[in-house]
Amino acid sequence: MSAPLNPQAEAIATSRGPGFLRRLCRSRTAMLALGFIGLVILLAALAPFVAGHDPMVGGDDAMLPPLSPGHWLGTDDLGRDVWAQTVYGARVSLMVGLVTALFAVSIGVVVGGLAGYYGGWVDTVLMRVSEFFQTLPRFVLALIVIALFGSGLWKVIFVIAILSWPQTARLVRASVSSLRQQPFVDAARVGGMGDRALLLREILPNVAAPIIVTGSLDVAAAILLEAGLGFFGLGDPNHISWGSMLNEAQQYLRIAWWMSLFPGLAIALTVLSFNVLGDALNDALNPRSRVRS
Amino acid sequence: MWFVARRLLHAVPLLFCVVVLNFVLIAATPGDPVTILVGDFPAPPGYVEQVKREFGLDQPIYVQLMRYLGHVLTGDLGYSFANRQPVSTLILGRLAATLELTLTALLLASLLGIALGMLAARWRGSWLDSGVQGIASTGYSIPDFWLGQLLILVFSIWLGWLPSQGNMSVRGAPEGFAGFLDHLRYLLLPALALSFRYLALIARITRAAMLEVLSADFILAARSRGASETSVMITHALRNAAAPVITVIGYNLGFILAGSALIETVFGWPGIGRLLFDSISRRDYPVMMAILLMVSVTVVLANLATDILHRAIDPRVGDR
Amino acid sequence: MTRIDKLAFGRRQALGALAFAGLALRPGLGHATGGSGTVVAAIDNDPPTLNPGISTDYATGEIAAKIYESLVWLDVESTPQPSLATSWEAASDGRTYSFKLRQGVTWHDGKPFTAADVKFTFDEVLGKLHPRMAAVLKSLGAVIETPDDHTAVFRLQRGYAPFLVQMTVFDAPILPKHLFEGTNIPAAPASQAPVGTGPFKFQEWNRGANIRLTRNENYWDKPKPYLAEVVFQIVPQAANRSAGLQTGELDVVSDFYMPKPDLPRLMRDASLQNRQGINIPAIWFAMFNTKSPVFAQKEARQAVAMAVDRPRLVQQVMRGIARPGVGAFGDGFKWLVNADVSYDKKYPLDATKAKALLEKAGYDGSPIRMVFDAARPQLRSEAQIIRENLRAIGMDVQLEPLERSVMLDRVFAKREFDITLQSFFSAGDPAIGYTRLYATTTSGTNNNASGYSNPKVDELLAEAATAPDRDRRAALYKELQVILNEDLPSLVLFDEETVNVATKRVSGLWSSVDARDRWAGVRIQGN
Amino acid sequence: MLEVRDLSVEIAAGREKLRVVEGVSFSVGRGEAVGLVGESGSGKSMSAFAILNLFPSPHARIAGGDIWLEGRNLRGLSAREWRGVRGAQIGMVFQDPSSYLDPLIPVGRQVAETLRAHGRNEGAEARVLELLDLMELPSPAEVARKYPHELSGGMRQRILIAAALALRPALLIADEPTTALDVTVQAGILDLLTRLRVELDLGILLITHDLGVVAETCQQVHVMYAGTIVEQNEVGALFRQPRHPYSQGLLGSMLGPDSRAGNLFSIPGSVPGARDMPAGCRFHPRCPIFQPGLCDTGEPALVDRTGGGSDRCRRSGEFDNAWRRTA
Repeated sequence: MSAPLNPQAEAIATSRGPGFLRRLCRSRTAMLALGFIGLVILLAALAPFVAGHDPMVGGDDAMLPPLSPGHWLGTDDLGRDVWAQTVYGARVSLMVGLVTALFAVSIGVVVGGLAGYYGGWVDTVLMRVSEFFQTLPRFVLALIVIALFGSGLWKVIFVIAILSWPQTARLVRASVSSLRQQPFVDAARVGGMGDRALLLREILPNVAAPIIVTGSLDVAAAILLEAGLGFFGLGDPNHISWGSMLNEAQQYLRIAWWMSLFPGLAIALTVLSFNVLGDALNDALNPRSRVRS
Repeated sequence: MWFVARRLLHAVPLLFCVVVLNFVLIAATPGDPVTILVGDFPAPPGYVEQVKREFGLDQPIYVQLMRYLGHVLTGDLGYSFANRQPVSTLILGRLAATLELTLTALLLASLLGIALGMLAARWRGSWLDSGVQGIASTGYSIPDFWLGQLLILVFSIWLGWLPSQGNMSVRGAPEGFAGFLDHLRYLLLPALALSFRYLALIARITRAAMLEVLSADFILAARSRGASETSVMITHALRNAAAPVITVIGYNLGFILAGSALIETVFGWPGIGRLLFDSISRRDYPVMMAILLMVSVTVVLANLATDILHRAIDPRVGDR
Repeated sequence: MTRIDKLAFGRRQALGALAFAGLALRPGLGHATGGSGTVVAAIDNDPPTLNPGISTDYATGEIAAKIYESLVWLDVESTPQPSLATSWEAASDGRTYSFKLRQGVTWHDGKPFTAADVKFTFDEVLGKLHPRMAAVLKSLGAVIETPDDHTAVFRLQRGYAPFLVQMTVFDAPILPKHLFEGTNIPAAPASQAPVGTGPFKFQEWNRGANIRLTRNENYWDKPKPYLAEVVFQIVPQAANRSAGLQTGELDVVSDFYMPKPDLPRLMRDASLQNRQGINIPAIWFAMFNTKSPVFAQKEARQAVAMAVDRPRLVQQVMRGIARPGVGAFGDGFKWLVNADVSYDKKYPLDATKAKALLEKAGYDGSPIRMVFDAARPQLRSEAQIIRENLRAIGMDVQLEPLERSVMLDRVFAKREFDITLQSFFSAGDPAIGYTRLYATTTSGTNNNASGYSNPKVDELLAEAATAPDRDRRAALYKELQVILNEDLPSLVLFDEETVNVATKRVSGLWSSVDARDRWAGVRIQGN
Repeated sequence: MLEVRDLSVEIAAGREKLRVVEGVSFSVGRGEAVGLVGESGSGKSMSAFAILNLFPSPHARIAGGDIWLEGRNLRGLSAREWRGVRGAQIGMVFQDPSSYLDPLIPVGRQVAETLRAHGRNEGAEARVLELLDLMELPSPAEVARKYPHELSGGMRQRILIAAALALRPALLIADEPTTALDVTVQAGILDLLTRLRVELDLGILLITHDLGVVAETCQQVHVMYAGTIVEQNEVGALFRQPRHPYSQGLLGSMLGPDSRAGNLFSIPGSVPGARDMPAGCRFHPRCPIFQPGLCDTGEPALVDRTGGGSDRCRRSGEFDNAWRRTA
């Protein structure tokens, strides 16, 4: 009945091996979420084959309700197929979500790793910087930057990534600085391993668990943020995105609710899936503790 | 007291950076604010220069920054040329509406969130728990502006129960309690839409914190002394779970304020959030800067207040 | 209410809301006598100012038109009618206008209205600060003489056909000299809390919520005005402005604030009335950058004309409330339309021909930048349809919605665009609003940014603006269309058509061509 | 006074039910200290928790047996009656005093909690000071106002003991009371427990993995392995001659005063989980004198041996030290 001396060490120890996958697969919601994400990715990848219509080409059949012949989710104000737009919109949302999370996690790992490993003034400076970024209201700032500098897919990704890394950085820093004191790290150092090798080979693999979890949550947050920008009419006009679909649907709420319903559902379900997956990953990687935001 | 002073001191450079960043960001953008003043037809040449002089836009950028910093320190947030009003007046005029909306949403989110989280933790694994967890995941995933649209669609358009725009009856609300009720009708939908995300977050954190506390060793110890379940809940569990919950509430205060930009726009709520959106499209620099500053300051102050509160609850904080 | 009062109110409200008691703290309603009822009209936002002499903002005009007056007003035929001027004479050369001013008119603060106010307004405000009039008055070299307190004489250095048409409250409101003289006019208190001669007095401005006007008890045209109060309610979401009309929360919504998608439904609603089609002409057009590699060739522009489905634009962008473009000046001014060279004849929809023209122009498939103001959702729809149409003939169109001031900079200052989507308001005469679309220009915003410069066109435009005789003007404009419909520096997509909607309880609306004007005679039943 | 008979504890894991304690019997008399010894996972703590019918996990429950306390069988009590027993008749002290004290509440109030929980509100404060004094804490009034993090580990453990003994229970269960403490502090706590046992005529059930602690403190000792008691004896006798190879191994791994780092011994392998319990003697996979056919069929019973004590080994008494034979 003895408690482990270091719960984190134990949690990390358990994160390896087949137990993790087994635990993940046991969660029915996680499997559902994973399934949905898979479906969205598949639809996005196969968009030209499954859309049935060119999402940018409309015609005179404007605002047909769902279940109309040839347009089972209806058409929008310009006669474009809502299903085709939703499927193509998935491409933008996924891209923004995944690329942003990748950026954010990369910056976060580097900053958090350096801060946590070296400590001292490096830590102080880097953490002050990340604290500063956390103080900034993300959505407001993204809104202003995009409004001022003009929209574009890469600008959106860049802005969201720049505003998303601090959380990962702080998490990585916490893990790294506690790991730094672990015996196995000491052992490696005594064994003559350099700082870089130590960070890359011994420490980082051990903070992989929290990184994967925040990464998944970052994807969800980025998709949501992009949708907010799109809703404000600040999405990339040359790509169809769920957020900008909602923006266009706004003025037709009364007469064509389906223009709002389907992209909104797509956002909600996709974000939900990534969040659920993140939670499940967390539970599976780290059964003893829960991530606090 | 020392703790508060130290935290305050810590916040100063943060705020300074926020001010500078805001200024640099906005100053570095393309486009000329003066053009927005010009209407549909060509402006007379002298007019543009006059406006520039009037607002100091003809000065070099660092002079503008110094001037701005000086003004901020003296509480002067500048003059909005799109609205032709001092920014502080403009913001003050909108503050009440925003505070009302955000505080209601926060209150709603906190009360419901904590209640739901506690219930879920108490009956862990029950259908109630699953329900709360469902709400928590959903609430955290639904775009709040879309939720606002759905609420309008259902409660305003289809059912016709509640108004969808503004914060009071157009033709003058009734006096007294009836006026309060009238006002409530306008407040309900936007407050709900704004609070849902935070309700979800708070419910989730409360549940997790309660579960963690309930499985803590000192709870077992209290039970071993014969303490009743109610007493265990009240003296130990609630108090210990409060810290993370308060942290989440406090740290999200500023973000609720920011989130109200979308909700205020969807519901036509005459607050700061909508003012922000209007100033973005009008490129009203001083107002944008002031609002960004205000939200950032709120975040910093909310964090500060949270830390202080945290310390009041937990004697360990600040001793390290 | 002075600004100090409002500040105090704001604070009180802020504190009140904290305690949830602020809900009961509401501004008292104006209790005016002699009129009855309140009409609530929608606007979309706080206006930048309530001084119509320095802004052409739509909301400023909407509100100021009830507070201020001008020398004349325009009836639905756009014919000038007496307002602050009881009569006027124009010299035969079109260069001298003499106005007899109405006597016994007072400002809302009780001071008498005199010719000095007129002279001050034109010399110090409109001539210097008005976005449209400053340039006009300067180019006309207008000098105003006031032989007595009730006469104002305008001497122009050259003729200007639309002079009288521009003497409305939107372009030439008469402001009180005693409140503005010697002040920094944009920042003057009277720019926030206006004092006019009109039927309604400014009462209060609740920022972000509403602006209230009350009846002017001393209005010169007794027993008007009939209403006790006019409220301008700020309703930012377009969809909710139409909802407000149906629930009865709003009484009047001007076309400018009307969401087009809702119009067909509102026009069927038995509790509502509307006025469609009578408006000051305005055109929406696509301007080509004739200095860009692609559109330097006339054929490329003509190809676009043949590819763009104008009727579909009307249907889907304007929900059918517009008329497809027919030529360089639209068809808003019926007298000048040249049917022989209309777009319908010259550019029927034909993708094959368009592709051939494009090939002839040597288009190499390079991307086309289409620039427009991001804040206007209709332009976004318009751009999407045009992109679709042009993609069908092989053009690669990239949309660039830009924040307004950036757009103005990109289009009019830097000319970094291939196509830009714009709309111009005629302000009552093609010479006021449309000349700038084709005349050679070197600088300034909202004019001919296409780079198209044709001395013949410049000459014809100048003559059309000054010729006093309408038949002569019509001939000139028809000749212009022959050239411009062929050269196509801009492609007119459609002519705006307005629909103003109000509840049936309101009567006496819309006696002027501009729906915002002439509210003295408005009545409301049942409140 | 305390008589535990045939106690079993189950943990529900999904649809499975795992027996973590199986047929454990022992007794504790007034003024007597009884040790329950074993490696972690042997079920000793679970047995202790079962006496209070209070488990750290909601999935654990008593599956069988009786718990007699001063003539009353505690099994079958209602939840309310159980609460009346806890703290009042049985006090409990835990392993890591820092985690078993509420960090947000001054320690004095936590001691008083025992009194308040049983309705003794009057004079609670004075009683708390008295208790703290009894625990040999300096300036009790000051200590009572402090928060747990302001006290040392030893002081915290004294607070826990004070809280457990506030109502003068007849029995104190101490679950690894010194494991988390420094060696020097350990001795103080053990001395205190011994003193309290004598002064208050207190029965103590001491759960530990450390035979040294038992040797110092207890009269009787029960060695537990994989949920069962494998050997029971008086402390002196057991230390002199352990019969079960497991006891012998435990004793061998004890860090005696003469041991050097070089001859540190530990039993290879680990305690089997309840899920994969070996057939026959539960210890046989780790046993140095495992005899196929004898040890891996049928579970051996706890057999009383001549000369006192009992054990569960079929080859009991064959070797003085089964481990030395192989080593």
